[in-house]
Amino acid sequence: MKNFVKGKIEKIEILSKYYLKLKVLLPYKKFSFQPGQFVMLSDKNSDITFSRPFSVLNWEGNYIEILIKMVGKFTKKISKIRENEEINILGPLGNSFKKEERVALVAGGYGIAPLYFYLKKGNNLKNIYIFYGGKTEKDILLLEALKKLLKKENLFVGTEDGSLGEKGLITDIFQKNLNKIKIEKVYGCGPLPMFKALKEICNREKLDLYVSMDPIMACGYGVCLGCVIPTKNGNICACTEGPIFNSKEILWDKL
Amino acid sequence: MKNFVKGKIEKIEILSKYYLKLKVLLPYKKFSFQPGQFVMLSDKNSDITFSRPFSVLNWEGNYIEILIKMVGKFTKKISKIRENEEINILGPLGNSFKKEERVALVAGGYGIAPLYFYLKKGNNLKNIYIFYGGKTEKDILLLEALKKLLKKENLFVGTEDGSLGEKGLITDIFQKNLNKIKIEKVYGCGPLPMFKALKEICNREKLDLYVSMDPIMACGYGVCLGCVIPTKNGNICACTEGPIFNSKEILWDKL
Amino acid sequence: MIDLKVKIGNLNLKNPVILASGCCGYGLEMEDFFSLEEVGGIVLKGLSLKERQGNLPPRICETPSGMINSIGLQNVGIEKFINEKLPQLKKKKGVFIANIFGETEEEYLKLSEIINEIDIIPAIELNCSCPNVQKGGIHFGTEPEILKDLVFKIRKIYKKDLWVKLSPNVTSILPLAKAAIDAGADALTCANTYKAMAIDVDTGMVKIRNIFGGLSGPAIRPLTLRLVYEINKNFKVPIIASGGVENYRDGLEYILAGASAFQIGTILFKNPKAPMEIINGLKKYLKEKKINSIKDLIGEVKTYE
Amino acid sequence: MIDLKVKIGNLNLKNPVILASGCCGYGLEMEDFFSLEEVGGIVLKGLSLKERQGNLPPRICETPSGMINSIGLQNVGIEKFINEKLPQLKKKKGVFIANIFGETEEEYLKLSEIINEIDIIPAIELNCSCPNVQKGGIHFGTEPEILKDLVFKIRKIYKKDLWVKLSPNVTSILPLAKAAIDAGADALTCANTYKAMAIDVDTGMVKIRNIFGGLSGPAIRPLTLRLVYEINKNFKVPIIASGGVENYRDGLEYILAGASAFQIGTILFKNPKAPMEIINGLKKYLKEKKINSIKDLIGEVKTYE
Ligand SMILES: Cc1cc2nc3c(=O)[nH]c(=O)nc-3n(C[C@H](O)[C@H](O)[C@H](O)COP(=O)(O)OP(=O)(O)OC[C@H]3O[C@@H](n4cnc5c(N)ncnc54)[C@H](O)[C@@H]3O)c2cc1C
Ligand SMILES: Cc1cc2nc3c(=O)[nH]c(=O)nc-3n(C[C@H](O)[C@H](O)[C@H](O)COP(=O)(O)OP(=O)(O)OC[C@H]3O[C@@H](n4cnc5c(N)ncnc54)[C@H](O)[C@@H]3O)c2cc1C
Ligand SMILES: Cc1cc2nc3c(=O)[nH]c(=O)nc-3n(C[C@H](O)[C@H](O)[C@H](O)COP(=O)(O)O)c2cc1C
Ligand SMILES: Cc1cc2nc3c(=O)[nH]c(=O)nc-3n(C[C@H](O)[C@H](O)[C@H](O)COP(=O)(O)O)c2cc1C
Ligand code: FES
Ligand code: FES
Repeated sequence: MKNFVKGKIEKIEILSKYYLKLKVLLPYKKFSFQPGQFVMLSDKNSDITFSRPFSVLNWEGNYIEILIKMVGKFTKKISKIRENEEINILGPLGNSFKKEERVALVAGGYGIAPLYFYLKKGNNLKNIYIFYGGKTEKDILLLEALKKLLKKENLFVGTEDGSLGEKGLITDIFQKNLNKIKIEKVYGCGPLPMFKALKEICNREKLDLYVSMDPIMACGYGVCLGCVIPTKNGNICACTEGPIFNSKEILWDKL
Repeated sequence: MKNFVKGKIEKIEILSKYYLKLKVLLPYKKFSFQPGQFVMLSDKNSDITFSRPFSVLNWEGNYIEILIKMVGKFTKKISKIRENEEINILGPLGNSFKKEERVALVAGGYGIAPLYFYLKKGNNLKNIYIFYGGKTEKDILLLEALKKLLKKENLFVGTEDGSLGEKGLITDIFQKNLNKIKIEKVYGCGPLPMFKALKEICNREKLDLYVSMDPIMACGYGVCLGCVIPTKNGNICACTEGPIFNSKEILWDKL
Repeated sequence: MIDLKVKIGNLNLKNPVILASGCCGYGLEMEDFFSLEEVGGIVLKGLSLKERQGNLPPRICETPSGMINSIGLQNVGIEKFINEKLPQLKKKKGVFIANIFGETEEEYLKLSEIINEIDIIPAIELNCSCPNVQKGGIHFGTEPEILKDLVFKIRKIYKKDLWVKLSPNVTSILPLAKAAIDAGADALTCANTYKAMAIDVDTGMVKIRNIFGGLSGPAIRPLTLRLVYEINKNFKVPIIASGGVENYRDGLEYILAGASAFQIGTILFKNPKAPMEIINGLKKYLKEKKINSIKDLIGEVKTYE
Repeated sequence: MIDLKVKIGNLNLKNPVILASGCCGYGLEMEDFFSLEEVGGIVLKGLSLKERQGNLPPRICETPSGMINSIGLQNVGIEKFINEKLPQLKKKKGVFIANIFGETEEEYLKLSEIINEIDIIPAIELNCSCPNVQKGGIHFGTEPEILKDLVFKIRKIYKKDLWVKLSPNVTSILPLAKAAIDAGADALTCANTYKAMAIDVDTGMVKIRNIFGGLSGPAIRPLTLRLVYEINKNFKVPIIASGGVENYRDGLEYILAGASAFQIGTILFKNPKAPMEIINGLKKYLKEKKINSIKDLIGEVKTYE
């Protein structure tokens, strides 16, 4: 059951030049979110045609948190929203990351959001590793929270300019450290170039890779057919049957 | 010389359910406003195509004040603007009310704005009378300020429901009191029905009537030709040759 | 009692708010937001004889007060529709209208024949105006003679109500409206989307893989409103307006211009509950204006003398 | 050095930013905001042989991301223009283009003859697409044969550059583009406004006294962009785009689609300094992308294979 409701902005926190975190109060408790699921947001003021998809960063009781990268029309305007103002929320939407014993999470940019939620909801994090990369230290968020959740050996951070963690692409760091960790699956969440590199590595290493895709979406609930991902089984809606796909199913060269 | 600049909101004051007052800081002093002149306002956030015309309520040094009735898209959104935010201002625009010794000002609704400014800038207010009307007391603004400027005998207030001042239409109140005052001209500023009644009275009493018209405007500086008033001399732009017209020139039945 | 009922051809609708084809799936997707019988009607996603995968992404992009889509008419095909969707629809109350398209006359005719037998579907909306598909589609909607021929042939086969959805991408819509009416259409849906494109200046790429797509949303409302007005001034046919309705006021513009009902499409993407808000808005408006029936407003726009 | 120069027919423009006819008066009105030589060109308010009072108000209304106008081509007429405006324009630097329209062929021809003698005006933009006037106007712009005939006759009289401004209210713009090119147009302006209407549901009145008007502003940009792209794919003529440009990115969309320059109209009403912002935006874009000349971008949009 999808709910379309007005949430109330409980808190808005500017995390860095590009990122902010919203805490939104839900009007009732019918909601239940799994890691990897997302919501569609819209508001009265920004003159948008499409509602906008955002992963759930955290859900507890009657509120959710959302991590937003300010990139365009809606995300820049939302930074001006005030506490107690209302925002339209549609959710929960999409499929989720299955719980696994031994899994590496590879996150780029706002891709950390669903993976953080995955860690948050996990109970045994011993064999769960996260590889978290960005261009500069400004793109690495929630580091303190991650450190609380994971042992040092399970947390790999990298930046392209070396301003935080190891210097380099996170996929290279992942590759380099593969021999140190024992995993069965890889969950990826980030930009397309990251996926393409990750896919090569996982193919080579015979690891199952699941990726969370982020096509442009208009509705989020399966009626516009704008969000399809070309797969071996045809064009499939990312909002209803995704956003998480088995990398092997995706026709990458048609994207 | 018209200036198109960014003004800074210095103060925003909600006066009643429908009215607010903006105090806007101008970036430099090249401006000079006469009573009756107006500015065009626009902002980045409200998705408007036209800029919006507003009379100058007050101008002193490097700031102007504007009285805004919240009626639609722009005026409702502007009520959410915050202090120190920027707003686009184009001005000064239009003609102005000539200084007269013996004149009655008849104001309805936000029509008080230019007439208040006229009083403010006048030096001898002895033979200047104001008739100020509205639907209810909520539509009567700046009463304290008016009382400071004018003697009691020169200030006539009326509301349709009688909640403030005399009960009745302000044009009827004007008519009724005409014998008590000695005037040569009438300046009117208000809605169309008020003008139509006023025009009848002034014709009958052989009084010169000047009215400030408020057609829909797009540009305010004479390029769109959207704001014309049909007159005996053809269709004339209210933004450049008005907004104040000699009532006799106007082809009222073509409006 | 406020009366929102309208009549389109032989169809009595509870209210004039109809969900537009391609914007509400097979109706079922809307059930989380309201019960399907609440709206006047639901036009199902365009159906073809065979299943279609549609175009490759990107298929949609946002534009000022609107959007461009080039879905390429992806749909499950009539067979799967009958086997998988219809049984579910049969369990619901609601007025379900089939939107059909073909790349050949035969396809249209076969589809009409099949749908004629589906008892819960009281009307077909003929999509002859979709600008997305290279073959077929576009031709039927811009040439009066071809359109007339097609509608005439379907009319002979199809016994229930036939709506013809016109293309707005023409110099004058009147000859096409006339063609459809002369051939026996019960109502006209006015209109489909406007051919458009957009470019991403950061990458230099077209924003829609197929280059062109159809513009919908509030941006087009003034354009489609003029078409509805013109058709109503010239013909007596019931008109179903479609283009840029976001709220009850937008819908009323169409009613006043001469439409008997209006569809809502793009707004559903941002606000799946828009239909309920619109219905309530209409009721409130009529109440305030002391008008008993929305029928009294159809075509009642006033002009200056 | 960033090079914004473009060439339209025989005209060399400083940059591709041109002020659109009917949106910048006789140019002089813009002088408070920038000096007139800063922009690529200024197309003056449409001129007719005789002075015209235009339509009665209301003449304009706002629509989602756009506006409708039905000014009715109010203008001072060619005589007053020459006596009152021209002497002032002569004192300014700047590229001034005359926009002309007539209700008969003779009117067009007489105007062209007169303007041919005005030395500071290097080009005429032929408005054959204005949807506002009942008589004339509309016909010239929608029938290829009539248009060809008109352009051909003007071409014989008028010795300087001739731009033909096309109407977008047609099934296909290509036959009209071809007609204008075949008859000797030096450039095409694509396009004028789209026929539209709006209704005030509170009063039940049409919002424009003339019922119909022309839609302009960002709402129409995706529509006109597709027309520019189509013309560029099919013909070699210089194209001047016109429709919904608000900022440099919108202008670049047109350049990438194949326009050599673009006009800005409606945005001037809200932001009279838009031309300067756009020119600066273009410079910054080229610098960041390390492109020397804006000419290198004309028609360079990339499509998916
Ligand atoms: C399932 C899913 C989960 C997402 N989760 C998050 C999240 O947790 N946090 C977050 O910040 N963002 C997330 N996104 C991306 C987010 O939806 C877009 O950044 C947002 O819609 C941009 O809106 P805008 O109006 O600010 O930008 P626009 O003005 O619409 O566009 C600005 C730029 O961003 C690009 N863009 C627009 N939409 C997307 C998109 N869906 N993906 C990638 N680029 C896009 C545009 O092409 C354009 O170049 C997610 C997307 C999906 C599909
Ligand atoms: C010279 C001049 C001076 C003005 N001075 C003031 C002033 O001092 N204070 C003030 O509050 N308002 C003033 N106005 C009116 C003001 O410009 C409009 O109320 C405003 O533009 C409405 O904008 P909106 O977006 O809120 O309303 P919209 O959403 O644009 O419209 C809401 C309703 O208001 C009507 N409307 C729109 N523009 C006008 C207009 N120009 N006149 C009358 N009705 C209109 C519309 O038809 C619609 O019914 C003045 C107008 C003019 C021409
Ligand atoms: C994503 C999308 C898909 C559409 N699919 C169809 C379709 O399959 N058949 C059809 O006749 N119209 C289709 N349309 C057109 C709509 O039914 C509607 O006529 C049009 O979008 C204008 O209305 P709107 O502005 O309310 O969206 C589609 C529109 C959109 C936006
Ligand atoms: C108020 C107004 C008046 C116009 N007058 C003319 C005109 O006289 N001649 C003409 O060819 N086009 C005229 N146009 C059309 C514009 O030149 C321009 O082509 C159109 O508005 C689209 O561009 P825009 O969206 O940038 O405004 C007018 C447009 C507006 C809005
Ligand atoms: S976003 Fe509309 S179908 Fe997926
Ligand atoms: S408002 Fe544009 S000419 Fe007066």
